[in-house]
Amino acid sequence: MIARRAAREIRPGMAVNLGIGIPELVTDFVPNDWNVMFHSVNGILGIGPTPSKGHEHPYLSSAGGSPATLVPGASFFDSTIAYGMIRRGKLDVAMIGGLQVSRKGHLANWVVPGKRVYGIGGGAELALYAKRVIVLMSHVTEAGEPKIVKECTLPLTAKNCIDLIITEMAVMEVTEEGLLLTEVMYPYTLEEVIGNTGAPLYISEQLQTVD
Amino acid sequence: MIARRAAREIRPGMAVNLGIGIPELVTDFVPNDWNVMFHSVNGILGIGPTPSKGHEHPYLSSAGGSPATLVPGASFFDSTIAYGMIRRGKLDVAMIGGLQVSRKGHLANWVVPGKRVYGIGGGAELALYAKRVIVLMSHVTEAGEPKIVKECTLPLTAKNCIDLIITEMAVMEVTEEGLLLTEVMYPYTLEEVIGNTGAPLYISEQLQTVD
Amino acid sequence: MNSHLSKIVTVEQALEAVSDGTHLMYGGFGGIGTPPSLIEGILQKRVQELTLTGNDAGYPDLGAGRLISHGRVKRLQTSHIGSNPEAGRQMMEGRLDVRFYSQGVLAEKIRAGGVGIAGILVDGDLGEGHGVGKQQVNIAGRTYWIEPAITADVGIIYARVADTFGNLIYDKGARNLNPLVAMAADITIAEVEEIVPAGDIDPERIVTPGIYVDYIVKSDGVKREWD
Amino acid sequence: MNSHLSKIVTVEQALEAVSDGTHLMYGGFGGIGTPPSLIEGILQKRVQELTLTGNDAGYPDLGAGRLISHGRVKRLQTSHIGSNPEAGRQMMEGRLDVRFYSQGVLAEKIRAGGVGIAGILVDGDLGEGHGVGKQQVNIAGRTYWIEPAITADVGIIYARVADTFGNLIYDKGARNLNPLVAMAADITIAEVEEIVPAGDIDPERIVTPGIYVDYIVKSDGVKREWD
Repeated sequence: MIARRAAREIRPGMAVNLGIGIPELVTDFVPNDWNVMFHSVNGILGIGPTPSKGHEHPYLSSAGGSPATLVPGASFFDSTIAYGMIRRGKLDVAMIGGLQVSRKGHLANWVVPGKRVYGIGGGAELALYAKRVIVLMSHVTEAGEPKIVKECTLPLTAKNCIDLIITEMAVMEVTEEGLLLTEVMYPYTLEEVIGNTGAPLYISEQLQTVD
Repeated sequence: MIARRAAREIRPGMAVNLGIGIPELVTDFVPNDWNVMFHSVNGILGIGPTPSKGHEHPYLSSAGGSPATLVPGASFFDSTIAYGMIRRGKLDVAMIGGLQVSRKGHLANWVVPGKRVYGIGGGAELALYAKRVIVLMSHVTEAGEPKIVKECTLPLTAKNCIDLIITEMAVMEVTEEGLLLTEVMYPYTLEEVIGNTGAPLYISEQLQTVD
Repeated sequence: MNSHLSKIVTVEQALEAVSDGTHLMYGGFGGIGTPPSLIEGILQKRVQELTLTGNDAGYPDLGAGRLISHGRVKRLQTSHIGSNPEAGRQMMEGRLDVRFYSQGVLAEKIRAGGVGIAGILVDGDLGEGHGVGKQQVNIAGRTYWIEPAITADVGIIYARVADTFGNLIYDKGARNLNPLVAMAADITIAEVEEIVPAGDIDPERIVTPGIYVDYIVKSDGVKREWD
Repeated sequence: MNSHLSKIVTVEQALEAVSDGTHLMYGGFGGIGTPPSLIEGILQKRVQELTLTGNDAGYPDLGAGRLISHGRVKRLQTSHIGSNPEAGRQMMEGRLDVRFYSQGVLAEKIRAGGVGIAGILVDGDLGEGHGVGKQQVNIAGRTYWIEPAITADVGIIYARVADTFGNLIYDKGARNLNPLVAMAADITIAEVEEIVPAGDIDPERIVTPGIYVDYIVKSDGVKREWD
């Protein structure tokens, strides 16, 4: 599962931003005693676990609107500081969703094909300025088309911004030379990963099969 | 006295910045129940009367370092907000000291003649952006030279910034046409004021003699 | 005269400065922290052709989105309208002129207006299409775009507590753009849950100094049906 | 591993990143709010040729002025040095390179560095001689100067309370540039009067989020004699 694998990229004490969608699920796989500070662009650092029913506060939520709690050490701040932290490089990891990622680490995740343009939100700033940017997404579209491509055909969110791609099939690092396949996820095979990827993959000498 | 006359330019509820020197004395002539909010560029809005001996707090002072108190409704903020209030035009009146003022309302108050250049501090921002800027100063230098002049010879703090000049001798408005003399302070005479002023004065039809 | 107390007014009195064509700036993020009673009051005034500036278009029935879905808005400066399909429809039909900015850039542009600086320099990498028609500058070999400051005629904000001078403290994630809008608007109206005497809020914990607040209205907390 | 607790260190540990030539940024206004134990610690390290950025030059025996009067500073970016005659003397003798900025502009330049924007546009009327060698831009018929952001290697700040994560609240007029320096420095060291467990400060009243604070030292509050 993508979120569980993604959680392994987080270390104790890190500051982490989780985008809307699959990334939101990552919290469930991070131990509380790691003191990870989850950041939310609506002006919160220190988002805790989802509250139990009846304990939601209407103004305490993730940027996506899901009810939230706080951990000790949490703080509130305005939108300039929420993004100031990002641009100043204070976030160790940002995990974001993706529609397309190129072999150069370009990201497209803001214009859904066939839908209208609804504005880029804060995606570009997160993608450009977090120390490490990890895309969590399905390996192919609903139509079965590769989302990992030579060149993005959708409008770009940001260029050269992605460090790691995690899908249900594989884990790939973005390197100077291109995409380095480091893990194949059970039950998928190396052939299936290559066949469903639209860009050349270099195979790591330490390639792992993970379940 | 300059400070007492200057206090008459303040109205209830105004936000006022008082510079170092003569302007600091103005507080003594403003009734407490006017709810005037005195602003200080070290990050305080709502400076109150000078504390009695033994009740000073080391971190509660005016920008010039004089011990201060707070009035109800006071707040603390960082330096960007202290100056943000000024540049956004939230100060109704700034009272500042002056070395020279020209008939066009140019102000020179940062380079003391014969002394070294020590930096402009925050004087230019106050002079340029307060809604109304009033200079409080002695009418002539210690050597007896006029401080109100046709053209400033000292380096300027800001141009076209002064609205009113108050000295121990007179009150003058800066108008499109030049300096308009509106008040002569007892015991000085009209002739003495004109004789000690280095710029032409228009005499107001409502010229008052004040004691 | 006690100018402090005079800031507390009714919604109708506070909204006197809002008329056809007003540039209205609002706090809120996904509708959270947008003042509900003031939005309702503006709807009831039936003003037209507003220009709006805020983080997002809210929802069709929540936040500033209500003004859009009732057809009162001509122009919108925001970071996204994804949560308000009605805004997307009006944009496609050419009835709503939308200008998009990256979210953090928009917040800084509003703050720049609020502190009286003319603009900021933004990294040239920030997204596609952001540079259209904008001035560029070069510093130390890198290209930046100039993003002018934004101010507005009227700002409507939401806070948890105001004192009678207008000092404000906010409520969790409902802070977002509210302190920035408070500074950037020529006239700022704060809708609050509670009003206390000046001096009752610890000066150290005030987020927005009262000098930025022109009117205070008590929130009725109810989002009434309309039309 | 508990990364929160590991932020609390001795003055000596905190100052490991300060060496000859370091660009050091400091909070404080007229010496109020400049961390005394850290200044003392830097003096004791006997580092040379520092670049300093801060509001003013303090006094010869107070605040960052102590570093100047002990001859440890090569360059200074500030708004005035009037309260430190020793700084003026070194400047006139060509031993101290001083660059002056208007006070509010300097604060905004530091904040710009702190929030990761490249610079700000400043009103062309702001004082004489400010435009020397600077880029200009024209917006709507007015001329503005480009003022690049300032960051620094190490920032030293003073606060009243820190929690173990580094969240800070300040003390009256000792706030001034401290929250800005906290954001603008690559490594930020906070000297505080009191340290409490994370969670003990109300999240609404935190001024500087702990993410900006790398090291916390307990102030010994004593300005020891030196040399």
